[in-house]
Amino acid sequence: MPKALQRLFLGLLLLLPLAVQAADADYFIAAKANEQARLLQDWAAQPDPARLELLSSLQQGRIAPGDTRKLRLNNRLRGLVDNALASHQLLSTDSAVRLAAARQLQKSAQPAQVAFLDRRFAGEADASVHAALALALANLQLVDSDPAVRLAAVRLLGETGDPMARTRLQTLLEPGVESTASVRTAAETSLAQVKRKLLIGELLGQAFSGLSLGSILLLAALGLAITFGLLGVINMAHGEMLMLGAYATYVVQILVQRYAPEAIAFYPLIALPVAFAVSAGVGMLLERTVIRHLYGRPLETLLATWGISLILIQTIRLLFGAQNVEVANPAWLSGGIQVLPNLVLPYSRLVIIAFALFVVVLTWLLLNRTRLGLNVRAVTQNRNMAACCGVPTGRVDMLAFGLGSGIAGLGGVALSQIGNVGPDLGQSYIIDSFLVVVLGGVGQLAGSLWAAFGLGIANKLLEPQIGAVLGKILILALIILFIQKRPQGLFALKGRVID
Amino acid sequence: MNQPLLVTASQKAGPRWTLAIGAAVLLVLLALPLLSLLPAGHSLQVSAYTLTLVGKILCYAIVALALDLVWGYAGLLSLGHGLFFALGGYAMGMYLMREAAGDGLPAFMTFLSWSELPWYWAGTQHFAWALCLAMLAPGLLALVFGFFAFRSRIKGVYFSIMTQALTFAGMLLFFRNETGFGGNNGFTSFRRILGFEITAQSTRAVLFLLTVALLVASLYLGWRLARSKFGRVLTALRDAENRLMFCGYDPRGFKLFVWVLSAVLCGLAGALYVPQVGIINPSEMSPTNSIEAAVWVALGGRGTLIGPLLGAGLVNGMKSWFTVAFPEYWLFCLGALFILVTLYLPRGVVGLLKKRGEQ
Amino acid sequence: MKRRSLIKAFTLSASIAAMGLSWSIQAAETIKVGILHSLSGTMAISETSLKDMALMTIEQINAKGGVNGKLLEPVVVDPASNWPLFAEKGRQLLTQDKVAVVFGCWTSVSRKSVLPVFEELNGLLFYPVQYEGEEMSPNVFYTGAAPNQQAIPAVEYLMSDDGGAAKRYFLLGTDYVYPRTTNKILRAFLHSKGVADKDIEEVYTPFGHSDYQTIVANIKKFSAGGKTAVISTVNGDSNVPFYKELANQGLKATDVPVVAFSVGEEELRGIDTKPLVGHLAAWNYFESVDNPVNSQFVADWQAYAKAKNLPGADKAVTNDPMEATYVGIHMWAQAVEKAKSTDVDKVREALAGQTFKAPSGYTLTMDKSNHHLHKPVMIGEIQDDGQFNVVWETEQPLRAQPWSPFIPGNDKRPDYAVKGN
Amino acid sequence: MSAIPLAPVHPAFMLEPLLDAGSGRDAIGLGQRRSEGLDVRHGTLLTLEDISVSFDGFKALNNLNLYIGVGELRCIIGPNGAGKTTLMDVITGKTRPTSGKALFGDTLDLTHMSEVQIAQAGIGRKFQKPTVFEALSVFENLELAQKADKSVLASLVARLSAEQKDRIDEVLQTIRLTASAQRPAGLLSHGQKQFLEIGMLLMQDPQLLLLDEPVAGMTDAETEFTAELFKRLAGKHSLMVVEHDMGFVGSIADHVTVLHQGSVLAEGSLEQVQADERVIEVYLGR
Repeated sequence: MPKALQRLFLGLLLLLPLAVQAADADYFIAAKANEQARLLQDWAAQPDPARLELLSSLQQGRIAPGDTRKLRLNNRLRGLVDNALASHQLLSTDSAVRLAAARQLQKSAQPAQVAFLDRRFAGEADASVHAALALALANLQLVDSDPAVRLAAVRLLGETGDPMARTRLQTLLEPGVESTASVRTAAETSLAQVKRKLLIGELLGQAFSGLSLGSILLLAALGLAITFGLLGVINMAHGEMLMLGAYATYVVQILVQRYAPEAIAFYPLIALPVAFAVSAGVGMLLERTVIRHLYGRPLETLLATWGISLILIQTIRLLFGAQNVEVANPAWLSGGIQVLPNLVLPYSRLVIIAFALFVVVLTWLLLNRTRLGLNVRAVTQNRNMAACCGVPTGRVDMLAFGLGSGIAGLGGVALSQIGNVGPDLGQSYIIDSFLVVVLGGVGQLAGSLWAAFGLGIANKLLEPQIGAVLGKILILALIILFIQKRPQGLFALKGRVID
Repeated sequence: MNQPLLVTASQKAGPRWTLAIGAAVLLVLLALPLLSLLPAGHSLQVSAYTLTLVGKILCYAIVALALDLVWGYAGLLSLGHGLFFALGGYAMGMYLMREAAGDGLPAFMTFLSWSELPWYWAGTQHFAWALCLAMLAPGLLALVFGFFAFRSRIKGVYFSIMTQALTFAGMLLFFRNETGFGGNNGFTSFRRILGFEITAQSTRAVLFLLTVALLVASLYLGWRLARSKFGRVLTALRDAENRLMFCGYDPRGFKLFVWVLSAVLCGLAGALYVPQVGIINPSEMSPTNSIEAAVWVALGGRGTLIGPLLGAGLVNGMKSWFTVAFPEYWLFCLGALFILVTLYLPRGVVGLLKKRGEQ
Repeated sequence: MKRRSLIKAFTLSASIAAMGLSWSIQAAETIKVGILHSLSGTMAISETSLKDMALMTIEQINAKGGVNGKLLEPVVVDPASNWPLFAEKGRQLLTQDKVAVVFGCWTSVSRKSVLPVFEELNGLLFYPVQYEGEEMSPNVFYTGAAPNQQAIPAVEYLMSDDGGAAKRYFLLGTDYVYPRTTNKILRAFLHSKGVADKDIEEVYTPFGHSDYQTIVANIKKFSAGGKTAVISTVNGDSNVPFYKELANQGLKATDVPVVAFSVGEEELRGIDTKPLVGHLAAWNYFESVDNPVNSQFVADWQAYAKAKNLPGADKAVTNDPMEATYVGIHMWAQAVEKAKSTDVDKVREALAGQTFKAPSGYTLTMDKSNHHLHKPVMIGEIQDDGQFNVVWETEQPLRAQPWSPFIPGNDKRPDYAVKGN
Repeated sequence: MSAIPLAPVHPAFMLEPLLDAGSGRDAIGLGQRRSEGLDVRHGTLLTLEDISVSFDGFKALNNLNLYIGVGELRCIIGPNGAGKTTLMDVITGKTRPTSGKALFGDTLDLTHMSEVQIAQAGIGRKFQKPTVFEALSVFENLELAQKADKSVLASLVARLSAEQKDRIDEVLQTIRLTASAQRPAGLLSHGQKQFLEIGMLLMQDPQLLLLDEPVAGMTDAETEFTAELFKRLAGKHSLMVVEHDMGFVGSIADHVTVLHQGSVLAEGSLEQVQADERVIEVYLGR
């Protein structure tokens, strides 16, 4: 049918929506679940623009904006609503909307919709939407009576890297399903194509999750690389510094919600300086009150800091309760980008990877390009000498420890975005952190960097093969063996022996 | 100046005193089980609760002593002694499970629907073998780990962290149900040991006496070591390993010996611990427990033989009391204790006593 | 500086001493009641609220004049998530404090640790958490769900059209006994419903596992093979990272619904639930259940939380184990009234067939023989407000099958409580 | 002071000798090797040829050649960083030479022996900074150093025989520490520690003594006495003394080697060396 006529037709339809819709709505509410399901399927098969508003508000879980009647949906109905809405949106004049709708239909389209889709496909002007619709149709056409159509459909599916396509083709290839030889062979080749595409997606996925885990380990360990690596304090309370950072994030989130709801999207950014300040503050306090008395007695710092961690944990427990607290991802940190049909990169993880690298660079600059850094290195290499040169060792120690703790706090902010925030948060990271630092070579920032990513990727490569539990055990064993070979870690410093 | 030898310690605090106190304590410990046999309601009757509690603490005391041998004398802080302890416990636990299960499989295996026992359970129905296992398993593990560690001269913090990783790995391994040790639940609900009701008062008394015996034996052993040239070599090793090597001693042998010895002691302690407490499971291997053990030693006083015993007693006594009196706050006390001890009692309670003795 | 920290220490100990006193001031004629929940360590996250719930219930009973004219005196101890300590504390409650009954334990291992003690000393324990079954001790009353009162109905729902008519099942759990046994039972059940092994995937993660990237990726892969549902027995802490990963990788409940057996209102407090709407949980009680008893129950709890200003009191929630604790204590009190004594054997007898009008909206019955409650099963959908919306429930309470018929050999088990199994 | 050793992470750890990578080759040495029958037919006790050591590119020793005869007393001098201590490290097996050959006697290849084996073979070393076992008494220090079976098992059952005790007393006499025999070594003065360490060397009774700045921090009297002592030792032992104190060197040395930038600059009697242009330039002429 020519475009002009079609538009006119649409216009006419749009004139009488309200009545229709109200009726539909009431009918829908009244109906039983099964009836509702049938309704939605019918609507999906014969879309009517008048229902657009109803369906979109159903998707929101409402009957209509402002309508307070209770609406009980379950997953099945939600799925059907999405599907019906999509086929309605195909009527939209906005090509972007149509594209999205077509994509949805690729997943959910039912045989009953074939006729409708065919019509839209024929009438579709926009190239990308056209392609998307072709695919949506192809999924359904696999069972078409006409071998030619099936053949085309199979060929088309071969183009996609869609996991669904794979199963569809596999079912097609099952004995007794597809009789026509040509279609079978085509299906086999398509299946091979699809599998290859999927494999790529999987490998990339593994690599990414390895990187992501690495970045998390790095953030967790970085603070320790300073307090332990440079100051030689076996800081068992390091994990609690992470925990404080996470709780700081939580508090900031609450406050922003209460006093500046419009800025809620950016609360993590606000949390960063706060978390740093809190952890650094606590760190410096501890350094002044306890740790400074223990320099040169590393194993004693272990015990003292362990005590500190116990106290911090219990304090948090009494203040915020033993339960986890809710830290929500802001919109820009939730969801992810669909790189391939079977590969989604969550924004939160992407951001965390970037953030981790940023913090590393920052730390490196601080240690190697600033006066403080110079002093820190001086003090850690030869305390007395530094003191003689007029370096205020006490203050430097305090600042260095503060810096380490503060960085841990930053790590806490990141962790709060992917994990749970509870009093025991720190405990679960402490051992990994130590391993990263030791493996990287104590006092070696670069070492920690490599160690963290190395561990992360190794972990993720092992997990699919032998499972998470054995994987972790194996990693630990490997580390122990590695340390045997290179007791100083990846980055060793050689030098003349002094006695 | 830390004098490692019990002898010198007692020299300063007055040998008569220490001996007298020691004897008194020993007498009490021997009396407890006997009193526990008195009819219930008797004014002097010692309740099973007290007996098991003290028995548990004694087992911990042995661990503390074992840890002190490697830390206090050889300067190797192990954060993995919980592993050896648990291994010993599991060995004994295997026997007790077999005893409880009779001819059938242990309960947890039946509802994982396993048809026969894994190979490493072989022979565990014999008490003797279980006992050997309780020493062999930790001993061998320590031997292998120690051999590599000392060969590449891992020491100080590195050693501590490696041992921590080791026990952590062990914990994860035993959490797995496929590993065949009851997973997270571990072993519980034991019935009989060598045919005796495990809950019978008399059995408890005997187990208790055995624990006391092991404690005394390991004390004597430690004392002999400390007196021997071996003990002096260890101290030398701790303070100047280089010098010792240039004197022609091979530190590795010495370290390895004391390391394995300590592990075996832990294993035995574990084996005695399980029947008294009635459960063994992977959480015994959690790094936390091992660190706590280090705290017992630090609190009591490193490099002395009585110190660790005092430490273990004090901390666990406190724990048992605090957790009832004011549950929410006992972690604070424990934490504060760690800090205060390291800050003000670098030589532990014994150090304090010694000071008294000197004045 | 030394002085300062000493002062700190002193003030601390002073306040502690004050705490200590509060226990000793008690009514003369009282019945001691033990409360055995971890207040520190890893399990504190779940167990502290049960302790508070128990205290509240006891307070209410005392307000009504106590039991048999005597006030109840709670004795709270902290086994600190340390399993041997559970046994020690249990023994202490029974022998030192001479309590008439103990309410406590969360994990199966803690229950198994105290069990021998209770059987030896013929004590009485009320266990309020859903568990894997395979146990029935005369000294324990199980007020939580057995597998057939939670897991199996949940799967039946998933199979139904409303549940999405799932064809493939991804059994995800933390690696310990509860998930293993439950999944074992479920697998057998699925087989009986004609689901083939290739359509069942069973995956376990270590305790405190926090990186679910690989697993979620696998779920997606698996779900491409047909309508899939995930049955999660992931334990407490690991749920947040799991759900966050689900949301971020764009796996919606409409595509792959997740039904969880250990996620309740309390756990949801720690999660931003907006992305989780539609995911399911199976319990015997939800805070959102709409009936007078429950609204009273919830109101009381919120009032109590405020009054005692418990942490997070402003959004205090109730959940299934809390309800089970509440029911358990009341049933025990009723039984004591009936038996006119706190003697364990008399109370045990009196408890058989005891009924109580529970917040779940049903009148729950303690089974005559098997020491388990008859419980209704409800499937709730997560709402964006952190509550559940009940989408399905059984017509009437189900009798528990602690010895699941789906585990070989159980048919020979007796259906009444006997020591030592 | 703290009872536990400074753990490697402490500042010094970077140079912590015991974390030396390449030194884990040999198996646990529970057994013993004695220095009896050391083959010195050609009269040279120590042979170093073309020894080079480099740390990440920096050459600490550079094709160094050095021969020490039986019973000789050799002084090594040289400006700081000339490689004196590294030389000692190489001889005692603490540092592995990058290239070159190091023989003890005519047969024992030092480059393939561990510190312990070398020490047992009969090379004793005194460190620049006196290191003694501070927690042990002076007497116990000497006892540990004493030449005896040093295996684990032996030391478990070891008892001091009468003559061993006498030997210890004798040495206590020589190093003038009889009075403080029972004091913890940690409480000794710097000079006393120096002597104690020398005393420990004597107890070890090695064929070759390496002494790194033995008289640093000694009074003139003590220095004089030390000189006497060394002269007495020379003959039945060979000594290699690294020293800055020219006076001391003059008082003992018959033969002096000058190191510069990791290789031998000059060798000969002190007079010859002091006359040598290059030496004056690099060293004395400052």
